[in-house]
Amino acid sequence: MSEITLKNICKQYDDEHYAVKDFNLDIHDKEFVIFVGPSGCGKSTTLRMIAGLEDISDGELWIDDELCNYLEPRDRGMSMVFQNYALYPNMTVYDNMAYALKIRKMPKAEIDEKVHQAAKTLEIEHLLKRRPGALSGGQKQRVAIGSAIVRKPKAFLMDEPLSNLDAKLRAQMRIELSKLHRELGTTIIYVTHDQTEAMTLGTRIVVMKDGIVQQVAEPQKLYNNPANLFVAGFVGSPSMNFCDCYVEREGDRCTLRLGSRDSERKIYLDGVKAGMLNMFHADEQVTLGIRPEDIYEYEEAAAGGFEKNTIGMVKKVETREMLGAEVALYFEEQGSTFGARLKPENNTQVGEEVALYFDPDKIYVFDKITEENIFYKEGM
Amino acid sequence: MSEITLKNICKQYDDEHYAVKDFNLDIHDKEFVIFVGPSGCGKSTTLRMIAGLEDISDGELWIDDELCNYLEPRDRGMSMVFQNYALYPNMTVYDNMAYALKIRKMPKAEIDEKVHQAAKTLEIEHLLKRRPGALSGGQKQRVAIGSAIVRKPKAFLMDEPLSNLDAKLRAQMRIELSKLHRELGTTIIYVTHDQTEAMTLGTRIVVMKDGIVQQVAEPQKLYNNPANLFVAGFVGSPSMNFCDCYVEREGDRCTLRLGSRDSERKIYLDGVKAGMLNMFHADEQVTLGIRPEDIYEYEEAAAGGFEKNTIGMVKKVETREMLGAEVALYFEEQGSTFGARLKPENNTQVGEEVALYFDPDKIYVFDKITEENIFYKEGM
Amino acid sequence: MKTKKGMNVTPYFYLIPSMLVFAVFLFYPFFKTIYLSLYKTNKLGEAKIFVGLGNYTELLTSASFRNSLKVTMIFVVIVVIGGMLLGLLTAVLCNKAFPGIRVFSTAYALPMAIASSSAAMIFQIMLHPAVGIVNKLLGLDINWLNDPNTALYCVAILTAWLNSGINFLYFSAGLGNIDESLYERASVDGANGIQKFFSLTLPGLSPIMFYTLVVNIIQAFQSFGQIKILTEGGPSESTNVIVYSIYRDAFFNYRFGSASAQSVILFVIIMLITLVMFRIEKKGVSY
Amino acid sequence: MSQTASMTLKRKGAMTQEELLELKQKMSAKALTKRRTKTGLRIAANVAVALVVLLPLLYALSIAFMPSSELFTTEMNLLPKSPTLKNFADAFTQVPLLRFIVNSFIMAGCITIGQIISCSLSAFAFSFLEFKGKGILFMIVMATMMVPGEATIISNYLTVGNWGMLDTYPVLIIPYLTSAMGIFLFRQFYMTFPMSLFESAKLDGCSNLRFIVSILTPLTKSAIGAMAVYTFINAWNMYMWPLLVTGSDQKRTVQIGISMLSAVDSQSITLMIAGVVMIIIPSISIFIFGQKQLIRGMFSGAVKG
Amino acid sequence: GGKTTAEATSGAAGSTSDAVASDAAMADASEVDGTEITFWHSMGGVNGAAIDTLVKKFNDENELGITVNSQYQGEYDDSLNKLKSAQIGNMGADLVQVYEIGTSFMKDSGWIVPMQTMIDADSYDVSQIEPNLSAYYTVDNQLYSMPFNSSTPIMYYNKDMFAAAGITDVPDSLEAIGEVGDKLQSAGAGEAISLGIYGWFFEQLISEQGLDYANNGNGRDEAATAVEFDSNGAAKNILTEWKALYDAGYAPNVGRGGDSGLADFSAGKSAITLGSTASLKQILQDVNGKFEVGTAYFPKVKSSDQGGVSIGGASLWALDNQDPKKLRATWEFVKFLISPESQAYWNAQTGYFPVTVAAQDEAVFKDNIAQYPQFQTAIDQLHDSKPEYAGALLSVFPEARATAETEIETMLNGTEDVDTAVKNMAESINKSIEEYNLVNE
Ligand SMILES: Nc1ncnc2c1ncn2[C@@H]1O[C@H](COP(=O)(O)OP(=O)(O)OP(=O)(O)O)[C@@H](O)[C@H]1O
Ligand SMILES: Nc1ncnc2c1ncn2[C@@H]1O[C@H](COP(=O)(O)OP(=O)(O)OP(=O)(O)O)[C@@H](O)[C@H]1O
Ligand SMILES: [Mg+2]
Ligand SMILES: [Mg+2]
Repeated sequence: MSEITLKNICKQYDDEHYAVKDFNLDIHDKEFVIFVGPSGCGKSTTLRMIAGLEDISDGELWIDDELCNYLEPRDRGMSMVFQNYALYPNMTVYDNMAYALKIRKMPKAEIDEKVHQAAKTLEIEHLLKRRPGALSGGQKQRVAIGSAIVRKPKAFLMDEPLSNLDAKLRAQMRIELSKLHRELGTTIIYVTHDQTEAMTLGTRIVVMKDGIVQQVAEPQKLYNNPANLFVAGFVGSPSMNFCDCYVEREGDRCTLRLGSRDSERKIYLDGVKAGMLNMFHADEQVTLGIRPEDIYEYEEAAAGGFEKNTIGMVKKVETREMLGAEVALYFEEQGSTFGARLKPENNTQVGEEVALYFDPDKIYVFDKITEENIFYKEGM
Repeated sequence: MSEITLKNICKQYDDEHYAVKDFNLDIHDKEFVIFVGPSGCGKSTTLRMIAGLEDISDGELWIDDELCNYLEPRDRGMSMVFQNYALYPNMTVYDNMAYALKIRKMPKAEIDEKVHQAAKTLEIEHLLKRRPGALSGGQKQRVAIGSAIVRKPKAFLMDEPLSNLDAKLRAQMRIELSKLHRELGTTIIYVTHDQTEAMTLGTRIVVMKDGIVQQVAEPQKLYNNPANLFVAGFVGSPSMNFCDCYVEREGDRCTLRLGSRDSERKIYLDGVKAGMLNMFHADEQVTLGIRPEDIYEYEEAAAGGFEKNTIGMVKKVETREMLGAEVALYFEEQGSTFGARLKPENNTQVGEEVALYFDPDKIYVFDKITEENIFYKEGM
Repeated sequence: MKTKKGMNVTPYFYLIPSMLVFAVFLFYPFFKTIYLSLYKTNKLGEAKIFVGLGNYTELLTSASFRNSLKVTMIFVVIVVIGGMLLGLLTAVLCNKAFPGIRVFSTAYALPMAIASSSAAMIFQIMLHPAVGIVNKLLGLDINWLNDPNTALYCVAILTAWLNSGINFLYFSAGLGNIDESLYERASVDGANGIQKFFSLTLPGLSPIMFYTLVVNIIQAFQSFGQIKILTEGGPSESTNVIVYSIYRDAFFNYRFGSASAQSVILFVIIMLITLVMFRIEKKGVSY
Repeated sequence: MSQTASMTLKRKGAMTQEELLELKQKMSAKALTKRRTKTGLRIAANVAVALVVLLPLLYALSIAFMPSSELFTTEMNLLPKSPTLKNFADAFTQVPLLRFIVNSFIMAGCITIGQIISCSLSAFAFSFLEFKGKGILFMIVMATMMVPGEATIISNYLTVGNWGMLDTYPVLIIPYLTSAMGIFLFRQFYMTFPMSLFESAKLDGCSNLRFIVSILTPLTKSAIGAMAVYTFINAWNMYMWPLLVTGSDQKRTVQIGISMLSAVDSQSITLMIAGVVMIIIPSISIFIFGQKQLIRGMFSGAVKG
Repeated sequence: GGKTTAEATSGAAGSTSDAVASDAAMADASEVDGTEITFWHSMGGVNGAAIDTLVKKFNDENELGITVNSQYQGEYDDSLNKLKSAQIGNMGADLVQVYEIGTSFMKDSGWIVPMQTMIDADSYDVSQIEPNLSAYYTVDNQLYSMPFNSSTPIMYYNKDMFAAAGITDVPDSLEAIGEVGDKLQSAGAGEAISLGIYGWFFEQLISEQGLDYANNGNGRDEAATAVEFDSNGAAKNILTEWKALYDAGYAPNVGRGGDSGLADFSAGKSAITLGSTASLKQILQDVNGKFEVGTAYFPKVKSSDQGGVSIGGASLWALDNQDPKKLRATWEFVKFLISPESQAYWNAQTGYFPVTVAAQDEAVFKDNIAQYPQFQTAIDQLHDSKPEYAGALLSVFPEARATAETEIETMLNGTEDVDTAVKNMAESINKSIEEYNLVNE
């Protein structure tokens, strides 16, 4: 069992600025935790503090009930996979994988066995005698992972391990990583900025921004129930569309007017959601969010039965991208680009107009000032 | 008007091996031609031959009815945007953009006007005094394009211009490139290995493999009507699934048996397609192709009305990727991984079984030996 | 400048300035040297009597020249090893940032700014048995430069010191090129400082080490000024390296033919060693 | 840390908040001491090594300020007891040292500029252009590094003598207008230069020379800086060639100036060392001035031969 | 300075005129206006400053319109090498200073005009010149070059130390030094004598025995073809005695070269050292009153030896540039340099002997002697020597000297015994002579 607990962890490189601030997280055994967030938000820093490569400015790091703030990296029992692989260029693949074990003075035979076993798992047995210079990117990646898994560490730390691979290899490695986690059953902490990786690999995702944790949740929950505008915009690709609108009350119904106060483009909300909007007084401005895949053309909206409750936004298509399995249309709304993903059968060309309907069930509303998700369900 | 014609262009770096072989292509004025193909297939080489950076070993290159094989690069009137931007780091953005004009001894005032105009188009007017080192990736990209467009060249040659950008910026630049092409109306020849770029940007796509052109077609046609197995597998992401199957005839119907000859998993084909399979004698093996998005669960298959004509392949899910707007399931078939993209509502977990139905209208059949698409419609 | 055949002559224009200088001031005199090495020469260095390979056979059979070869080899080995070790030590000391690093790195690189003759004058005083600071500091009474057992080492150490400056620069650059994340990985893997040095730092330096080695060897073979001032090849020819021997024969002993032959031999030796090293590098240093 | 207090950890019930705080403080104090000792040790080691490395120079500096009688003693004389500037003054009056310094600057400066031009041209051809015999020509260039200088100097003297150029600035400079080292260094550096910039320039209609002047040179400043410092110092330190080809004080260089301080039969060592110290100063200044270039530029690309 | 030609010629002297095969003609003094000549020298430091003063004085004061362009050309070796290279291409100087062991080389070079030619043409009075100095440069009764900076070696000793050891008789030979060695060393000397390994000392020690270095009358009757110091036992005597001093610890190896013993002496470590007369001033400056410096004659090998010292230093050679005007100008300049006035100044500045006897009457000279009474020893020693000990002429002298030094070093280090050392020395030098003669007839 290995439990990692971060308590109010802070990191300051200089006196004013926090790279990471008040980071709290309990990582359970066998978890696959993913850190995401924009560049410079402190993901790597946090990971490196756990590994012991960076000093912890404040807070406590507990590993298995032991306070580890000041432990040397080598005594923490972590294994790290670096973004650039960090393979020792002068050693063969075998020696690279065996290095950590050799240092720990493990018997030769045992090393040999472990290395070969790991190599087999990763299908790199035939490469053992090569040097890293003679490997392709994907092979290097696997060697880096191999060097980590021979060790049976308390946890794997991986910092954007797939970022250097091309799309195809990445997809393949993603699948293998997933398998690996199931087979080894070791805790993994994983940093990435790739949406797909975050959504598909982790058991929990930690979304960070400017050194502060925004939300910690399981992937699908994060997608469906983002805590705030930042998380909503960050998770999901292509990302959510946002626009301003005004709240208007009509009985127990609630109307959102897009754009100006007297706009005719309205969305009607009923029930619980409408209730939640009670906190706003009439004509208050909020931010509306809708994902590209939740925008439909009339027929589908009619099929879904919500064509009445939503606006038929008639828009001129600015760009059209045929993606094979679907078609993406982009149009302008309140000065920014709105995207919609429609069935490939849609044939609207650039310059033509199209009427679009938002699925009111899939709409998000954010407070204009706190940027919080009004519909956020705690603990979901 | 600028028409570029490549006639039997060949390139040999050494005596045995062709980097490009018998390349034939007519590029019309204002076209946006895209070269795709796996790494090392000769895309860059072809582009560089057009630019004059590489000697042409054999064949003829005509630009506007002029034989250009031996023309110096600077006399061909091409403009090239390089993968790594190739901005002169020692010059400001302004000077970078003005450089080619200065060399051509254009009057100062005229240069100034052109640069400012191009900068305006690309919205980089506020950057003109900076040096490339102080720009973000997307800004650099725009400067690189700016340096190219000031010149009003006969054609733009772009070699993977977006490959260094992150996904978000890439999507944004893609849209801008598309706009730009419409506005300038200059011929563009574009190399990429990105599916989305290829599908969305070009008026025609040239698919290459090992120096040989496989197919030249408009994007959607390429997607729907690939000439052979290679093109089918290469175009589309995630890529098409392939498996072996046996042809069986039952009257004017044609059955494809998946896997072994006595497999129970069959697909029934009618009409034209069945007729086309007449060329095979019974029990002959062919390769079947199906895109991940054309695989469905029972309900949808039933809704589409083809649940009878196709197999319910009951499969254990090996990997599951929740992508937000859809869910990808991967399973094993004949030793390779099959992928299916289903509605996000699907809740099958790894290890559970699921019954899958192929849409028989979307099935492709390839000759086992020539790898040609049996259903290929010439000239479509 | 491109012709139909794609043949291009412009590249040669860029080589003209260098090649011209080389031709006049290196190739021509060196061919003359080869020519002279086949002759006995008069006091003015003019070829007088053709002896074929006579000068060479005479040299190769002469005990004095064999001694020169031996001395040169020892000298080169000490200079190269000493200079590289000192350079490595100083580079490693200045590898991590700490207060005052600029001052120290300047200090370590300074020896390269000093002419060998100036350095030799300073060492002459320092090593003087009676008034020199070295004996005084160490409380010894050793006649460093006049004892055949120590003279060669003194001259070699001086040369190593002179070379250490540029070696420091080479190695600093090399250390800077080693990926920091390798060290991080090693510390996560559990390596201590010494293990890191031997399994990361040294191998990581190997490419630049190779380059440095080649340059150092070539330079060590050609060091001359300090020997002329400090020992004049003595005592008992114990510091009579080939270059000094060439100098003496050419400028002192009226034997230009022999000096030329020695030059050619020296050239061949350096060439061979360099070629061998490149061969080894191809096999060994794969970084 | 106040926030920590409000949080309880079920698993660590055995420890009170105070104990926890104390433990943390103790551990951070320990870590701090450890780090300080490490830095301290590093500086101490550096001071020790730097002293050894600099000893000859410092001692020379000290001697230069000694009256000669203080040098000739069997007692410890690390520092001058009665420092004097007489040695420096004498050195300046006996020999037109200033003139020599100017000459050396002219010579070393021209050589440096010349080498930068010729070497960058050659290296440009070797790394950017394709032509027949490139490999062989490069090998030949490399081989020139191995020719012993003594083997060529007399012949070169006769050559320039026949040109009637003795005792002029050009004759000091011309034979050193190029160097294999420089070509090698630049080539290594250019090999890491993005080829696409060259190609881009070509498409822009730029000629090769223009490319070198307006793009390559500004972008390889650090290599040029490194090369310049290295060449300058080497030229500054030349002795044999300037001695042979110059005669008058008007063209003599500093290294000869130093030897002029040495008199047969009545050598004043303190005087000579004072001279040595004075002529080291310019080269050291150049060196310190260009050191940053050196460390950065030299061989940042020269890893593979 | 500016003596008129008339004055100079008036002191006509009897001299031979048959020998020299030079066709060099000298222009008349009245024709040389505007002539410029180049003078190469090897005088650095204080000596160089003295030369510059003299040259400047000549340029300022001579009434013939001659300009002398004096150029320092590096040490003696460097300068001679440069001359060699220069002469191949005919780019040399008009007057050049060459060290004594280059005499033979210069004489045979074919580039020079013997001084005798000009002396004869100008009827110069050679008796003015110190005979013991001119003897060295005179072959076949012809004065080939003009002695300029000449010195002899003398013995320097630490008077305080001698007093402390209670020695009153200053030893006159290596043998005698050995006898007082113990006394000196127990009186506080680190070593009795700091004896540098210097070929010149070796040659002097042969000459002190009254024996020849080389055959054919020390190379003066005819070009030497072999050394003689091996067969006449001179070398063996020296080496035996030297080795004895070394073994007893009286004369440790202090290094090669003429000044290698001086530092120990100046530092007060050794009681005795050998050195050139020209080193006197520097020694006094280095000692700076720490103790009293005494001077004595250069030691013999055994006290019983009957010989004398020969001179060292350098002389001035006129080069044959086929230009009568330049030759005349050169000669005028030489005459100026050896004039009593110049020589007295030269002596006072540098410690080299005045070449001209009359210089000793000059006030400058007298003042100098008063200030440095030790110098009298050198004058006396020179006068006590006979011209027949003028020393050897040998074409390969530079090499021979180095060979001697190397062999002495090797012998002292104990790798070779005395006989082998002598044998090796002789063989090696003979071989060089033979080879030289072979390619240089
Ligand atoms: N060594 C350092 N010194 C000072 N500031 C640093 C240092 N390392 C990182 N930072 C700062 O700390 C913040 C967090 O950096 P960190 O590397 O953790 O970001 P990240 O989330 O990993 O970003 P990316 O996705 O770009 O890797 C950034 O603002 C960065 O500028
Ligand atoms: N200078 C060269 N010398 C020899 N072979 C070359 C050279 N440049 C390219 N090739 C070969 O020519 C073939 C085509 O190369 P090219 O660069 O055109 O590929 P590409 O399609 O652009 O690939 P990528 O997508 O990786 O850029 C490759 O097999 C490559 O190895
Ligand atoms: Mg990071
Ligand atoms: Mg390419």
